[in-house]
Amino acid sequence: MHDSHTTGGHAQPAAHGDGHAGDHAAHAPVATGTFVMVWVALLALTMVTVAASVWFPGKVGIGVAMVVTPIKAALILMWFMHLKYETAVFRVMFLSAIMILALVMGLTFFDYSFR
Amino acid sequence: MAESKTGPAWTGNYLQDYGRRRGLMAWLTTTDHKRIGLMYMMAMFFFFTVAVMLGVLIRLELMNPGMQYVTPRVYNSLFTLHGVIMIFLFIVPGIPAVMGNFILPLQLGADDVSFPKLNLASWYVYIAGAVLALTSLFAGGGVPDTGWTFYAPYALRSGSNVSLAVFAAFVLGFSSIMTGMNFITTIHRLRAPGMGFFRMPLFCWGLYATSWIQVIATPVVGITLLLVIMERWLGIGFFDPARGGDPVLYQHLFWIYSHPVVYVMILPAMGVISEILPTFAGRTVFGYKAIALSSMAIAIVGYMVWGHHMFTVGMSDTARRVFSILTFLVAIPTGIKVFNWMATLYKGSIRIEPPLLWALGFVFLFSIGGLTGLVNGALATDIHVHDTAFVVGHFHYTMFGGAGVGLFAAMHYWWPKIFGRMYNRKRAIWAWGIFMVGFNVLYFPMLVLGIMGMPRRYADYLPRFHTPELISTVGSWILVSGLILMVWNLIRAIKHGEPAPANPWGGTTLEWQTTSPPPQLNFAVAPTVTTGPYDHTALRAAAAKEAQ
Amino acid sequence: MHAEGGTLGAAAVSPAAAAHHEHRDDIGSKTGMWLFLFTELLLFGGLFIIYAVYRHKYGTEFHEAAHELNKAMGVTNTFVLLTSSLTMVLAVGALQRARVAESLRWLGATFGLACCFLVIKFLEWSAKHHHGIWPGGEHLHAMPPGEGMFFNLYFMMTGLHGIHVLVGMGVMGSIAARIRSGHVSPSRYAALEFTGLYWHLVDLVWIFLLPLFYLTN
Amino acid sequence: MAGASSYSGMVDKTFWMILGSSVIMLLGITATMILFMVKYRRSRHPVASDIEGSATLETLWTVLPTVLVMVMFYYGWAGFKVMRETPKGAMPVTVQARMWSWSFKYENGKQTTELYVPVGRPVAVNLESADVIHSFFVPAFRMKEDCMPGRHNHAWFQAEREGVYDIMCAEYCGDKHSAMLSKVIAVPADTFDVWLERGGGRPTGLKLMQIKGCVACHTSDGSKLVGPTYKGLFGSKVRVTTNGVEREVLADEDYLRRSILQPKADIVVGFQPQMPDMAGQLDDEDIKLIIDYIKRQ
Repeated sequence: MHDSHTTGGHAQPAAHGDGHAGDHAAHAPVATGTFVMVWVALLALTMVTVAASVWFPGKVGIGVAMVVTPIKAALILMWFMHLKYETAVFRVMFLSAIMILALVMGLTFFDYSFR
Repeated sequence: MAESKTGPAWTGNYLQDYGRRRGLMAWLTTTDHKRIGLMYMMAMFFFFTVAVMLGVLIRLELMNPGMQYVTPRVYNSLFTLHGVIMIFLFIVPGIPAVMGNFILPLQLGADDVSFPKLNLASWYVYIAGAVLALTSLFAGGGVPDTGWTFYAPYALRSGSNVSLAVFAAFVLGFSSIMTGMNFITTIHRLRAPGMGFFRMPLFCWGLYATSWIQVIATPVVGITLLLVIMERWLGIGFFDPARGGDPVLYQHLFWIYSHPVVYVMILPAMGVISEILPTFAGRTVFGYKAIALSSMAIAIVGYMVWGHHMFTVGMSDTARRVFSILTFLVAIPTGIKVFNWMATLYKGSIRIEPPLLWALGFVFLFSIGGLTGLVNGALATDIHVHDTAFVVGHFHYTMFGGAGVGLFAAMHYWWPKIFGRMYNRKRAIWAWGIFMVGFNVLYFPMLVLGIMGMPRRYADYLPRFHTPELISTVGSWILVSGLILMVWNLIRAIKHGEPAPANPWGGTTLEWQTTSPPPQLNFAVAPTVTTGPYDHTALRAAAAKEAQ
Repeated sequence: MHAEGGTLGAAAVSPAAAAHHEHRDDIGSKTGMWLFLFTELLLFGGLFIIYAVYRHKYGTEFHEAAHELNKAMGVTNTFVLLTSSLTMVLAVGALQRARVAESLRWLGATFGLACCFLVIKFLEWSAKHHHGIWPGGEHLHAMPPGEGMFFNLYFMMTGLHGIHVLVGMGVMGSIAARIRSGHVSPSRYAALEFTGLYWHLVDLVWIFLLPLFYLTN
Repeated sequence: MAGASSYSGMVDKTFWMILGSSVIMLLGITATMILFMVKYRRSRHPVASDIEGSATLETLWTVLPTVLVMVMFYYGWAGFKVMRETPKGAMPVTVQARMWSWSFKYENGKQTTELYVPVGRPVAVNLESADVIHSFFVPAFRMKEDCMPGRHNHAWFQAEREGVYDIMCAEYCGDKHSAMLSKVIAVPADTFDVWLERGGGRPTGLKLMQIKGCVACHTSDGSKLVGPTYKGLFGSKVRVTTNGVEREVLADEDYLRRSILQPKADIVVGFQPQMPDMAGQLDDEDIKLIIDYIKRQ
């Protein structure tokens, strides 16, 4: 998987598949400052969750965690994992995978919530 | 194109040795998707043969009431092995790994799949899983007797070799995931110039939907099976009621994978049928987009219906209703496909050849399978037929009559392309006829038995079930005769068949543009696409010219 | 049987077809990598479903049991992993900018933080083990079903996560070697980028494990 | 034809409705297929026409099946509703399933191995399992619900006619799954009342062992089934595996009691640990009776 040698043999023309012009997907590197800011945000959000769980144990703490954790995940996905800079195909794929997981979990709870 | 042996890539066909290694080693180290497809085919047909024999033994034991040949313990192992081998080693990898591997890159106009090495690795992982499964028969506590579903808590208590068998299924899941990842990437990246998604052959659409299921659903069962092993080793209690666990949760997780996976089995078969019908009707397919999108619809809705395997386990009544209505939704895209296939025959110019007969056999048998599924989807009636021979009959109509027959149709359709030889037409038609008769004599009585109240996985039964059981056993002999004739005919063709032209059936998709068998790099001239996949106008013009 | 030139309109000779040069499809590889990440996500997804079901069933016991976990260690480990994610993106960025030595340093830092994570995890686990809280252990066995479930889930989920951390470290090691040997370079850094994607996924999973286990009280 | 249970007729009606429309559809598809094969074969129809599709037709065969399957769903759901709503005042019976036998416990403590029920009165069954999943299946009544270990499922039925009906286990449960059979015996209500009043009180040791299914796996004539025989057991030396260590123990009262309450503690060499814990199913007095019975063998 980590191998960028893909198809052996004679090359496929560049302008097919989902292709857009540059097939080698070289993005301009994202500025280091951006990453540091994302990192700071992640640490801060973690602090918020921890503080909420210490000061408001129970419903509020859990509620805060339920709101903040997906935001942290989104920060990692969009910046660290570059989804923000990829073509829409990747975001659609990712969303589909997550939706399926959410759907499956939701349907399971049609059983457990109504027992 | 048949004559064009002068392309820059031409080095002979893929069956001949090329590269550094020769003979067997050349095959075992190949990254050629065509060779890997054939390697899958050989391994799978070995296991298919084994599992068919187990099935025949099951039928033999059930011919008469009372225990005749085996003990109940052995009988339980027989149906467990029959299920495990057929599901995990034959029908899940079935059409994708064999026909998908061989045909997909050809239909896309590509040299190979996106990750050829991963493709080879998936074959080795498959073999490793198979070896583990076989080891589980001989090592430790004896042949697994849990049924292919490994239901907790029985699978946690059984003294047989469940852990190893479960681990084998886990490993086989990996192989399936690798194939799925490869196909999705290949479809996204390696379509020939001009081939948009909506110019892809419908077989590719079937594989695309299938691959997504393989990638998204398989890990769920993977972790579930690992947890079964942990439970047997460490007693973690997730599924063990004695530790506060919930056996129903095991069933949820198991079916979250195992229901979508029946679409892994059937969608590629539906794709095959969508290829064969337009070719032999000599016209374009009716409702291309409807067929393509219904594959995706089936894949998605297929995730939402697993609960119908659990209508009697004591799920909440709300969940039962929700899963029942969602189950009926799957029937709609399936119906769309069948109706579009019928319409594809309308005003065609039909040639009756073995692949077409197998395809029509698919439509007939799969329709019975699908329609009996409605009985299982409706709550009131499912309660009665659940876990009876009716379900066994329904399952075999969809999976064997559907996915299995789809694979046979694909083999008869692409055999000339794969081996460059034609099989005997008359014998193929006889084999088809015998198979179809045998199939219905074998499985139709099961539907009747289930309605009479005969539970499944019974080593012995009450005398009132005797007549249908006897008829069913006789059917198994007819079916196997048909199978033997079919396989013999196909194998014989590899050596003794007439040489096949590049396009023996008048197909319009890209694989028919290259020679039979294809050269090492698939196409002497890389194809480009300017029309939809089933445009017969060029073929018709050529035929008219020839006639003059 | 059929006329030359194929049946799908004109089959043109593509100029690229004639040239045999090594083919690279980084977007293709990246697609494959993401698909692999989905399988990882769903692998953990199965465990998340189990967690959700038992938390629903044993809410009170889960809260009780969560008290036994060391919150400070959990939070520290979160900081460690988040920081390792940062050093990882910096390693990729440095390689993109052709600063090979700097990239290796960041990669080394990531590796070090991963080690740090595992050490803390090890201390935490051994403290639990010391008290007999261990899958199959005496104490865990004797707990009420709900609390036992919490700890078994804790060990299964953090255990599976820990295995992923170990694998990630292995991959980082081999990538570092390949950067040194020039197989992974500023002009072909996809392998490092994919290692990063994998590493962020490991981080992502942990972000969810933190509130599910450590902050549940 | 009225069914054997109050709702079996309705289930059958739904079944025939679905089956009828299925047969019509199957015949339609098959006939169309054959018709097209004959009418449009190349010799008769040499030039095909490329019809790419028709929005009208697509809509038609999306909408019509949708309506049809929703009707089917409705009937399935309506029937199911009746099956799930236990009428008030139904007679409760606890069904205990284990590998591989059934027993039935009435409100007054009476226990049997066959299920006696009054005709014309609803019976609420409370389903339990001592070990693995079983499924309580009475085909004639069109009823089935699983017996899950660790929880209680429920179902109900009302026998409409006198008669003897098969009970089968429908969920695979091991070696003798297909032998896990019993009967529902539907008798007139007044006969039933008399029957229920008789034979209360504690059963004998042998009777208990029949009710609890011990005899499915253990014999008293020396033959070996799934578990060891009782013949000559008491006072003999038995080789067992305890926590993975093989040792020899004397089969005294303590040993027997332990084997009944915690069957997985000492596994007799040569057998599988398949016996369910009987702790919740027998009280001290029951166990004493059983041990006394075993002593005499």
